[in-house]
Amino acid sequence: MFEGWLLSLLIWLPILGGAWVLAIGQRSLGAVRGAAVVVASVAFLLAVALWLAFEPAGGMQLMEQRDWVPSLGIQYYLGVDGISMPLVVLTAFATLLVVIAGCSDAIHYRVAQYMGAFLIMEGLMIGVFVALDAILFYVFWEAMLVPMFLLIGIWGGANRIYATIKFFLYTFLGSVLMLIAFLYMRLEAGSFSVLDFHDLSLGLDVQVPIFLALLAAFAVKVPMWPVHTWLPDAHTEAPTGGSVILAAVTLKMGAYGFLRYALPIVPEASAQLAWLVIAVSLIAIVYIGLVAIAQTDMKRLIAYSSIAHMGFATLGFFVVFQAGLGAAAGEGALTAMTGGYVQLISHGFISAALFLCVGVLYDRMHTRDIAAYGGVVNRMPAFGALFVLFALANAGLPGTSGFVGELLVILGSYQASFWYAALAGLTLIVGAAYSLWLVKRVVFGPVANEEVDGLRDLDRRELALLGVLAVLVIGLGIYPQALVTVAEPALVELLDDVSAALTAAR
Amino acid sequence: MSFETPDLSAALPELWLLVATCGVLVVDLFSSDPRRTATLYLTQGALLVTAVLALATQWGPAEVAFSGHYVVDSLGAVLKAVVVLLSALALGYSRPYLGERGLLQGEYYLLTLFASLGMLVIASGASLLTLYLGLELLSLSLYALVGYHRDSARGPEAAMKYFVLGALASGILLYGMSMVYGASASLELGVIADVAANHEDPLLLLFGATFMLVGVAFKLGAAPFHAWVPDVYQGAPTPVTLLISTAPKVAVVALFLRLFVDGLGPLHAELQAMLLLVAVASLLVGNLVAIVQTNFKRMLAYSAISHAGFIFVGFAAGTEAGHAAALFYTITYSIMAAGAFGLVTVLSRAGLEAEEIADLRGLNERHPVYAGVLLLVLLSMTGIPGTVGFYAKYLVVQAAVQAGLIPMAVFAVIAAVVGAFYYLRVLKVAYFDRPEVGQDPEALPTPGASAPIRSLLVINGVAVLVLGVFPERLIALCRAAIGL
Amino acid sequence: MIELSDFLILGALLFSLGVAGIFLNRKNVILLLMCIELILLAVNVNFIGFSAALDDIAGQIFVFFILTVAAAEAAIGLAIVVVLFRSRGDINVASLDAMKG
Amino acid sequence: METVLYAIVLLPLLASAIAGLAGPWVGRAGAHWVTILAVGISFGLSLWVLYGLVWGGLEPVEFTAYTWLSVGDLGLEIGFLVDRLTALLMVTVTFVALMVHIYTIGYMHDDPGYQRFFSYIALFTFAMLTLVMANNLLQLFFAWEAVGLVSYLLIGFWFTRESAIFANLKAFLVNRVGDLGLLLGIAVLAGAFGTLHYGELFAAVQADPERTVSLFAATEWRLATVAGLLIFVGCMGKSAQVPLHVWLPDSMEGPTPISALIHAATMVTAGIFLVARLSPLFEHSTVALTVVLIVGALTAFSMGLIGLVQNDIKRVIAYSTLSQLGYMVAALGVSAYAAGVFHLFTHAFFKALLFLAAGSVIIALHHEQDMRRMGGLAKYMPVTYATMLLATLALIGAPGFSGFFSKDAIIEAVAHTSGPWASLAYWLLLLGVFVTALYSFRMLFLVFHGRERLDEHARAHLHESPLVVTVPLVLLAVPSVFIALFTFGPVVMGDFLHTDGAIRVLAEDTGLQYLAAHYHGVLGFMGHALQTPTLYLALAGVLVAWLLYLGRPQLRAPLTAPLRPLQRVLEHGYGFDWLFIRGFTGGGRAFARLLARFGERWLIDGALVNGMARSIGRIAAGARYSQTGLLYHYAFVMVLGLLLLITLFVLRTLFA
Repeated sequence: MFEGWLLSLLIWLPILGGAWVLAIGQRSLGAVRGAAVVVASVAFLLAVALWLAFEPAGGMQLMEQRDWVPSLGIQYYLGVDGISMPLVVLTAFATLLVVIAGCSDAIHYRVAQYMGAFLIMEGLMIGVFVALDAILFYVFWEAMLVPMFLLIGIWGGANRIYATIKFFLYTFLGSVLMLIAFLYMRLEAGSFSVLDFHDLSLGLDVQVPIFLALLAAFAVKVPMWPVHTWLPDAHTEAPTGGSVILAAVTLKMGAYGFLRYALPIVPEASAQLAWLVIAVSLIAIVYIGLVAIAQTDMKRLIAYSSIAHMGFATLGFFVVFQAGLGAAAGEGALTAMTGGYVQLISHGFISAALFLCVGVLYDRMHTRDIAAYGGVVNRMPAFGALFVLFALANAGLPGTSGFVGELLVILGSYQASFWYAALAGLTLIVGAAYSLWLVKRVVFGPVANEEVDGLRDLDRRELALLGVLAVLVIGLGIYPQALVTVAEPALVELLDDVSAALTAAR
Repeated sequence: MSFETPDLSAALPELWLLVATCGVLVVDLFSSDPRRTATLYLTQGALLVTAVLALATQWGPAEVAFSGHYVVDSLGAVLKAVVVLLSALALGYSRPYLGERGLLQGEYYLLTLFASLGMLVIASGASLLTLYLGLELLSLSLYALVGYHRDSARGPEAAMKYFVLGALASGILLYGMSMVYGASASLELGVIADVAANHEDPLLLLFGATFMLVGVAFKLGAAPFHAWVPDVYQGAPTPVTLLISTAPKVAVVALFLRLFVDGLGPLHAELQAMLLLVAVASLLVGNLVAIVQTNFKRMLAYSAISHAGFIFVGFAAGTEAGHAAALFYTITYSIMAAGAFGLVTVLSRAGLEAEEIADLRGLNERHPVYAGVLLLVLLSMTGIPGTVGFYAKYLVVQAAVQAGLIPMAVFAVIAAVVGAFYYLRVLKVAYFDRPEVGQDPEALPTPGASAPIRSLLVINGVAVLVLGVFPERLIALCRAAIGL
Repeated sequence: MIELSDFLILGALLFSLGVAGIFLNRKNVILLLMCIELILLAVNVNFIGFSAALDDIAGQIFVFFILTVAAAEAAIGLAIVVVLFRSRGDINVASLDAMKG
Repeated sequence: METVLYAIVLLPLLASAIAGLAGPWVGRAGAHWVTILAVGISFGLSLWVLYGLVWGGLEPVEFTAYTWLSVGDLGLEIGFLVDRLTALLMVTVTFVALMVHIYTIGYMHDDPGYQRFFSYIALFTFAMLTLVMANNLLQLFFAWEAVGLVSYLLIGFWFTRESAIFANLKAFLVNRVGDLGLLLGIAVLAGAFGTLHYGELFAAVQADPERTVSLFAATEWRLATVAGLLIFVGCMGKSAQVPLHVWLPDSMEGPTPISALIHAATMVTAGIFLVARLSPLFEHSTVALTVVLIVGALTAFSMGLIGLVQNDIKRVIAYSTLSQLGYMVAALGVSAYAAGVFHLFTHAFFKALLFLAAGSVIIALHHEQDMRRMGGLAKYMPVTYATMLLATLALIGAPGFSGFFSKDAIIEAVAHTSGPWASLAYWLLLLGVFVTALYSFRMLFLVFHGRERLDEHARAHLHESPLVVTVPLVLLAVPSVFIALFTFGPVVMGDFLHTDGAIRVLAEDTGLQYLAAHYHGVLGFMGHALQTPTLYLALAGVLVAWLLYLGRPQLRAPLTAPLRPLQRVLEHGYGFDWLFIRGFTGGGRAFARLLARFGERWLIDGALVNGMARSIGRIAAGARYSQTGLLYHYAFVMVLGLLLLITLFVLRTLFA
């Protein structure tokens, strides 16, 4: 029943809605907010419809295929599978959150542009996840930079210009090489269809440069060590909504790229260079975790923790090559990959929640400096409780969504090497250290100063936003099967393809 | 020996434009309207009719006329239409600017028309002679236009530099032509192509080709023959800069295609290294030096150099796809450049040229629509998908990849990333910087031009977006023109 | 008998002189115009030499066009020199550096 | 049966949610009534289950409640396994929890976080029950972390106190070190056998006990050893074994009922339960068991010593807890699981009692915890004094008291185990008995006897605690004294824990088996005690304490003077705190700062990213100068370019 239009609508409704909001412009604040909320809500409802209509075992579905630039063989080709569908829903959800959060008085400068940018970005990001044509994917992938560039630059913090230009150039540099890889693959495959790319069997000598080009794009976006330094700056300087979208969705685009492009298209090179990705993932988990401890800025700390958590996702995706891929014993590969995938969604919730929490504080005190806080819970008990919950989820407490991915990745990577699991497991300590030390310094303790003394607790809107996230974080922690059921068939298929390709190559 | 009347209809667009130019000349002579309204509309009408004529009468398989000196083909038709339309666009932006500075005279339109005529001739040139004449007609008109604002401090200096260097480049080009003539015993490109294809030892031809390449690279503003570009872009009146950066580029691409594809095409393998060198040098110089510019026009000049580098990447690919890419790149670049310089034109007024980057400070706050145009145009120049600039770069890079020039492609895209920085810097000023508190609003650039011109600017900006989302027609046109 | 190579050597010499004149001269703009003429003449010599050697008339026709264009070019050039002089009061090449960098 | 089990587990959770989330609506009384009711029902049902298992002919129950996650073949489930071991712990947990709930009404009477407190402890009860009732390691880990979480929340209950929020962070992090070990152990087992279900795991281990895993490239380790050691690290964290014990003394920053419930009676014994539960695994690794024994014995002795120099009443009891946990762990190390679990069982009562009694003193003195400002309280607080005396006697192992049986069983079991490590452990444990008696009575004398060192204000308001406090004391005192009399025989010497396979011992000649073979009833065991040094060492400890703190206090100074260095070492807890705070935490933070500054800001961001941007900028600024503005330079550049192209062309022609 949704065949042929739902995905398009999910892309274009927010984009056109964003244009509409832009057109309303400065005339009425209420109209702008109302329109933005309506558009985001409708998009979210459509995403829910997508979830309901989705058939987990149905492979790629809801496809749409039209000519777009026929003389170049570029198609408007959409479809979702178990890997992309939850990410689409996450995107719509995160945007709705951000739009509602943006209805506060904290955002008062050029509200229409602010809302419009988010809505347009939502459409573009959904486009990234559902595009099945490499160039279409690339178009959404790059175009998404622009609204984010403006969001950080216009509504960001003190150092916003450095941060946003760094963000733009970093990601731009990463992705142009991917374009060249796509063009090369087009020559080999005869079309830009991702599904045709999957059927390619390239020689290893070609696969390695293609893999490296894709790695450059995706590693920057994820981001992986050592190309991660745009993220702390961008997260820190972005307005709250921007940080939420960056963390909840943008980073997932890189990880999604690995699943959709790197692993299935160049499996041999992925296998060959898995050690590299594993190594930098482990560095991300341990090194970045330590760096997070040393931060004095709340958003920076959370940003670094994001990098560390994304390290789990990439570890899970690439450890499969050493964790008995194709073998039946223990199925470490599937465990690790599922773990990495769950980590994506979970991190989307947790980091969004943490950034919203910091936003709540920032709106009141206009500083992100940890030292300026202390004893917040005395004046904001509800906030304190939720903040502690999210920090614990960030530390991977069982029963929250943060635990699921970490557990599965550790279990899976043990199959590759005990030491992978041990190093990854250090996050139990390091993650708890930076999360809870943050809580100790900000939330607990006696009231630190007069400003803290004057804080008021969450209003209804903030409470609702964080409450919904809390429910999701706990819900996914208690019933992760809801997500895994959807994603697993697609991941199994991916692993089967990869292992078949590897077998064929031998 | 019998005298044959040549079939003049082959040159219908040129003849029409010539006649119309003479008509404009006469009308302008007797017009006393200080706003030159009649001149403007006649000129624009003449140009539009030329475009229609070119497409209507000349699209189709190649036909040689005028004893082999003239060719009528689809490529020529497209080039002509594009060239005159871009000229018309440039004129469209120019009137208020000229009017406010007392420069609104018939000569301006006439010089533009003659330049357009020269470009038309280049587009159909099938012999060295025709191409030379077309090029000179174009160049001489442009020299005059650059120095058009006689009372400005920089105009004459720019004109002088342009003239001397341009003449030098013409000399080098001619010198090369003489060599080619000597090697092939003919001025006709078709004959030259045969000779080039069958020559045992093409030394002399190559020698000539090297010199001619310098001439073409100069006219396109490619490094290391770029030195005139920044000074001329900066010194010329903004509408003239707009003109120089648009239509003549297309004409020079035509010149290249005629000389180095129709004529010396068979020697491409030998010339490729030089083309690559020019491409690399242009990308380097353009992108690097643009970073440190503070004058918007000058920065755009350096960016033009880097775009010339991209066009040369397409040339270097040497395939039909590469040529189509270069053509598409040039056309779309012209649209973007028209938008950028058009914005400067619209924002400027007598006494405030609005050409410093700092003048754009807080543009989004004061005039979000114009800031939006600037955003689209600069993003397009950066090559961000969703704007037409992406497809321009895409086609060039694809051609390079297909031709096996993957390192070149990689270098080009990395250069594009470096280039992104200075475009972002301008956007930063326009979007992120706020106007200084207490600054006299009178001292800030304000869109002053009439409503139609402001709409033209918006349409120009939106065109960048629309062509970026639906590029198929234009791409197909360029490919068809090349014969793909 | 004058060989083709003699024409070419002469042409090359004249051409080099003209080009060198442009970048060695740091005084007067008029000199530049003369150097440009010299370059065009060098080309003419080449064309005539080739025309004679190849027994092809097209080269000589080309020369006529070059001469004509050269005249037009000189006219424009002088016009610019006049404008320049009017606006700055001198036509020194070395003082033409308001725009740089 | 399943419904009953669900009820046991979920009622406290429900109560916790009501008290916590609906706190403002149910009010203070509502909060305590609902939680007490829930925990009370849980206790009753647990008792019923235990009764059923022991006398009612119930078979051990095992079922899967719900599939948490299934990936491929790996099914991760939530399920229950209730056998006698579990039932014993369920009863212990719910009973102590119930007492603490009641006691809390009095203790926390004036606290603004009243509802929150009840919510937390009910949540704890839920988590602890989930832990002991789990039928697989994953659920155990869930609950393991959940109890850790509640512990974290409760230590930091008074979140405005710097010391409290320091202590809770420390507790959580140190526990996380242990959790890492446990998680890796779980990974090892899951990786090897593809399941975390106890029964399947044990069967798999049993089927191939010699299985190995390779940690380093070439060396192969026995799987049981690797998994056992890693899991034991988890046990060390939660059960506070040296060197991961550092969090427990600090955890006394929490309200006293918490110290009683979590940090003495139940949560900290989770490690003991874990090892006992995994006995079929540990039995396959002598190495792991030996490590367990040594760590336990070391903890038992060394932590007891520290108890001698503490002045804070709660810290004395905390170190005593550490020491007693050491005894339990040592028992596990000699395969005397039953003895270890039994000590856990008895210790839960008397240690909870000790804490609650101490809490009674503390509230009576308005939150004064320094024993140097107490003394002579016995006459003001007779019930507290009496119950505390009973608990202390149980602790030092006075014959007939519950602690006597459990501790003597451990010591005897170690004594009858052969091997050099066992001998060492035996001596440590033996000396520990003396130390235990010494610090216990030192505390008792300092608090309840001797000169009154109170300030006037405190004395004026001094009175016995209210009934909600004293009733739990009395109720706890009963089992502290008597519980072992009729349970010791079946549980430790009999095969109470063995018949249903809860605990499996492979060897045929363990110390405990020797004891069981020579066991002739409770009286016989007490009689036998007269022939062992244990009793006399305990007596000696009491005497010395009396001598130094009541009888001849003037002797204290000259006698302790030569021991001054030792005292300082003890006061600093052997430097573990220093090592953890300065060494690991400080070092870690310094290292983190170094990474952030050097690695991030200087190297990657500064040198690479911005460095590249800077060099591009510099090159650009330099390249700018080539554009001099002078015509002849421009022309020259053009000619150079021309020459360059010609050179290129010539080179090509020459070398083509």
